[in-house]
This record gives sequence, C-alpha cells and structure tokens, in this order.
Amino acid sequence: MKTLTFLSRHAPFGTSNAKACLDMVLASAVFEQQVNYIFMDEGVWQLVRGHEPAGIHAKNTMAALQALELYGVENIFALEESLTERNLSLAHLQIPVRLCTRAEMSSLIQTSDVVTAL
Amino acid sequence: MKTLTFLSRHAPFGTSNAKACLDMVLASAVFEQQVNYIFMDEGVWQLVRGHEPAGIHAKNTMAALQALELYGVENIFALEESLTERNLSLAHLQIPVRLCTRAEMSSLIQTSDVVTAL
Amino acid sequence: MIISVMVTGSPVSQQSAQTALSFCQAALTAGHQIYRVFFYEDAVQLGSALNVAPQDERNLNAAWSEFVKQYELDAVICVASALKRGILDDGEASRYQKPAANLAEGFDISGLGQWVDACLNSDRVVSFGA
Amino acid sequence: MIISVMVTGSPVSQQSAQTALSFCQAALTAGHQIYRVFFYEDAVQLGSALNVAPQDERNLNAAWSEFVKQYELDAVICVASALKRGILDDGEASRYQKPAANLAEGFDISGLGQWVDACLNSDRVVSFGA
Amino acid sequence: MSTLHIVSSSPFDSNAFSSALKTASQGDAILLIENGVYAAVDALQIDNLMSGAMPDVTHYVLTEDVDARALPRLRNNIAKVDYAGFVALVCQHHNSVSWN
Amino acid sequence: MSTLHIVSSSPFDSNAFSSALKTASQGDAILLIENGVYAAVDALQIDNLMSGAMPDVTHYVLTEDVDARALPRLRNNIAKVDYAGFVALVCQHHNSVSWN
Repeated sequence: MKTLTFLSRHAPFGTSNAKACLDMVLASAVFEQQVNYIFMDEGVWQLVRGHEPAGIHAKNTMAALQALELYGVENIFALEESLTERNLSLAHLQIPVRLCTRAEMSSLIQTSDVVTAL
Repeated sequence: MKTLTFLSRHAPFGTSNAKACLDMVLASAVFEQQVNYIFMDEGVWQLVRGHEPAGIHAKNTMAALQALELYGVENIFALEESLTERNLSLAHLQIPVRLCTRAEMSSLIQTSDVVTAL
Repeated sequence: MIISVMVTGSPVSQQSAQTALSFCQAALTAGHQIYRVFFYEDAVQLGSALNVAPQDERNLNAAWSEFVKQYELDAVICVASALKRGILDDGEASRYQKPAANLAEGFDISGLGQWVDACLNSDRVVSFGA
Repeated sequence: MIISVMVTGSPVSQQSAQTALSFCQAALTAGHQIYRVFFYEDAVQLGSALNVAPQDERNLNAAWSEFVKQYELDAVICVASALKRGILDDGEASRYQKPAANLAEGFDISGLGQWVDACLNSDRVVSFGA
Repeated sequence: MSTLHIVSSSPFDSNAFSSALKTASQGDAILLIENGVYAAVDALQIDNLMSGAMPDVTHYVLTEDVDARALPRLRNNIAKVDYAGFVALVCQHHNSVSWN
Repeated sequence: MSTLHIVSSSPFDSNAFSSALKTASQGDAILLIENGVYAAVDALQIDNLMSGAMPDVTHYVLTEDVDARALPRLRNNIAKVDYAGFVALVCQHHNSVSWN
C-alpha cells in the first residue's frame, strides 16, 4: 500500500482544479491506498458550508466531499493558517476536517509516496 | 477614429497571454486606430533584452515588438512602478518605451474607448 | 446600447464562458443589442461540436450554440486560436487536409479584424476570462 | 528508475506540456524508464489530430505524438477530461453518435485509474502544469 | 468618463484586485465576479490592500458568485448586483477593464 | 526522505512560490521552472518572501527557462540546472510537489 497525498489549493467554481483534485482522490480511494486529502491556500473555500452554485450553473460538489468517508478517505485536513488568513474557523465548514499546522503538513508530504497539488 | 488601449500584464512564454495581446495590438494597428500599448505588472518582463527562447522551443517575439513602430503603434508605455518592483530599469529593456506613472496610466484608460487587459 | 463581448477562458476549466453567457442573456433581456461575440484563445473550444458533457452537468458548448442560433447572433471564433487548438470548419479542414471538421452550428471562423471591427462599432465592450 | 508523468496544462496557452516533453526526453536520455504519461484536464488537447500550428511555431501535438510512437510509450488521455473537451477516439465517437473522431496516433483514452496505477508502479512521479 | 473595473481572480492568489484597486480613478467602480468575489470578504489581508485605495470608488459584487461560494461575511460598503445589474454597470460607465 | 518542490508560477502574481517556501522542510529542494524562475531575481519582494524561509533548503533554477527570459540578475545561492539536472533532482528526492 502506498501513501498518496493530495493538496487542494484552489477555490471552487472559478476553475476546475478543485473538482479535478476531488476526482483524483476518489479514483485513488477505489485502489484502497492510504490517502491524505489536504485543503490549503484558496482550497479551504471548498469546505465552507452553504454553497448555492445553481445561479452560475455549476455543480455542488459538497455531497461528494461528504461521501468521502464512505469511500474510505478518512484523512481529511485543512491547513490552519489558510483558514485564519481568510477569517474562517471550523464553524464555517460543512464537513468535518482535522486542522493541521504547516509543520504537520510538511511531515505528511515527506512521508508520502506521491504528492499531487491541484 | 477610436482609442484602443491594451494592458499587457503577463510574462512571456509561461502563458500565451503576452502573444495574444501583441496579436490584438497588431490587428488594431491595421485598422489605423489610435492604439496605446501599456506593459505593466508581469508584462514588463516581455521588454527585457536578450530573450533566448530556443531552449524551450518558443518563438522570440522581440522582433515583432520592435516592428510595432512600422505598423504605426507609437504609444508604447511601461508602468514605472512595475519596473521598480522587479528591480528593472530602462537600461534592461530592448525596445524604447515611455515610462508612465500609475496616474498617467489611469488617465490613458479613462480617455480610451476600449481597454483590453491580457 | 450596442454591446460586444470577448471570451478568452477555457470553457471547461474556467468559469468565464459561463459568466459571459449569463451576461449576454441579461443584456438582451434589458433590451440591448449584441453586435458580436468573439471567442479568442482557449475560448475557441466552445466551438467544438464533439464535446460530451457529463449527464449531471451543463453542456456549455451546446448552451452557447443554441443561444447564438436562437438570437441569430454574430458569433466569431478566432481563426488563429482555432487552428492551433484543432477547431476547424469544413473549409479549414479541407485546406489543411485534415480528416474531419468539428465546428458547431452557429459559429463562424474568422480573423482578429472581426474583433477590432466590433470595438469600432459598439457602444460598450466587455471581456471575460484570461 | 521508473518514472511517470502527469500533464494538466493547456498545450497552447501554457508552457507545461512543452516542459513535460523536454523532461521526458531527458529522462530517457539518462537511462530511466517512463512507465506512463497521463494527460489530464486541459492537457488532453494534446491528443487532438486536427490542430494546425503556425509555420514558424513548433507543433507540440505532433511532437508529443511522434515522441510516444518512437519510444512506444504508454500515453493515456483521461476519458472524463477528453469527453468534456471534445477529444474522441473512434469508440467514443460512435458511442456518443458524434460525426467524427479526432484522437491522434500514439494516444489511448482511458480512466483516472490508469494514473493511480502509474503512481503505484513508479519510483518517481512528476506533474506539469495546472 | 468613468471606468468599470471587473475583477475575476481571488486577491489571495493573484495581483488582479490589487492592480485594479491601484488603477481605479475617482468615480470609477470595481465589480467583483467569479473568484474575484473573495476580495469582498472581511479579512485582514483585504483590509491591507484596501488601506491605500482611492476613495470615491464604489465596490460591487456579483450576487450569483457570492451565493455559489457562500461567502461568510462581506466587508462594509459593498453593493450586491445580479447579472441585470452587471449589464447596467457596463452601460453606466464609459468603458471597462477586465482584470484576471 | 526529502521532497523536491517544483514551482512554475511567478511570485509576483501567484502564491505558489510563497506556499512552497513555507512548506519545504530541512533537506528539501526548490526548483524554479517556467514563470517560476522570476522567483530567482534579485528584488526586494523576493527578499521579503525569503526572509522567513527555512534554512538548509537548496534552490535551483532551470537554465533553459532563465535563458528564454533573460533574467537580468539572480539572487545569491541559486544553482542552475538543465533538463538532465531536473531529472537528476527528481531521482535524488523521495517525491515531488508541483506548485502552480
């Protein structure tokens, strides 16, 4: 079993990066690998509760994020300083994530076999 | 005659924005309009002398920039603070440009009929 | 007013082509006239007739194609951008001896001059995407 | 070493597909093995056989197609990304009743699982573009 | 003669908003759309950008993009407009600049 | 176990370099490619980013991208590598992260 770590660094909707990262995480889960899914930088906006993208004809991916646990993706992190910079706290988030410090994230990266930033 | 102003805000080679802006300027010149071509933000890197893009299989667009005057594009500006932020001066630049302040640029924008930022 | 619109962003990986469509629809609703829509750079992919959208997502290419047909808009795909990205009408496909054309209905392939012409003949001009 | 490469950037409007090709060529020159190249998101446009490059510019699609054929590399175009962008092989064109296919020689269309498989079977993995 | 500055990239990872802010003249307007709406949030980094901003420049945000992203709290003095308002803003100003 | 951080966007308009710099651990390396090479220039804004950087992280820049852009002057302690050197760096490190 390998450890695959995904860094989701981009906001939802404006570009397809967030969705592209999620699809990769789901594909990795099918292979039953050890997956770390880390939201950082603009990526933390993906977690904010209450998205209503119907007005921009976009798909709400929150259900897919909430279903990650069913797929065996349990290591979901948000970089604490990225939340703080954006005046966000855990109370704003729709899905349960573990907060991590920059040092903890660096350590997760170093102990991974493959790291994908999208 | 209309005044068409182009803001070239992106570095060369990494993306196609710089070339896309240049092509628009050349097309506008054919229509014999009043054209302002302003290099600002990362766009000022396009002007630096000595580009050698053969190693990345890209085309050197400096000749096209130098030929702008022949096409009647004479109002070529570089935003002074963008050069300063990048530790660049007129001595680094391959083509003659007029330096402009932020206020002068704002004024050029306000008196234009169409402004295109690329 | 007479309005022209330029779109430059990739229709799949950027939001700009979606924003531009909503803007154009709102402009017509408000009684304005659209002189031309010009697709430049990655936005020329909106002209592909071969794309297939996932069942639960909007097919933006089809939505644009239907919109320009319904209102008989002048929708121009930049030829230089299109050739580089493999968007061809029958004429270009035959000129370059390519096995197929893929331009969707409602769009024309033409030069950058069409955009300059739009700038000269419109009261307002708006760009979407990078 | 066994290396796999993912490319995500638009081949025309971003440099990443060019960088990735030079990297792969250097990897082979250094004696490494390329297990797979995976094209995702806007990079799937590299698989278009319809593109026409300006005479004074490199045709990056053709360069990639020739490279993967010459070294018999496994070059996979992500099917989900490709369908959205109108890149089709004969099978997909017929399945979705599209008038033409446009996939260039040397590429295969397949799923994201091919990339995960590459991650599991390679010593090193590098991504280009976003 | 005034200009509508349309910003579509987030101020947290692009200089588009900062550049628009420094370029806008008195009487101009700034409209935040797409990921540009993150420039409407109430956060220190945005305050810092705003501190040197020209007064008498009205800031707008596109409702559809705010709703899609569920922005928790907007900074003061931002007006919401829908697509019809977007069109009206384009018509009210002499020209527009799209900052990406 | 060390990581190669590959940065391909300019620090003047993207947070990629800044984020890589803050994430890199001791013994990691940062390789600047494409528009990322602008993070190698000798300018105040880059100095400011570097001031909080982890020591013992080696910085490299891809020669072909530097030559293409004719960077006037590089900051100190940056090593140049060509594509062969890029491949070698990938092999020398346990994994890589591409920051765009």
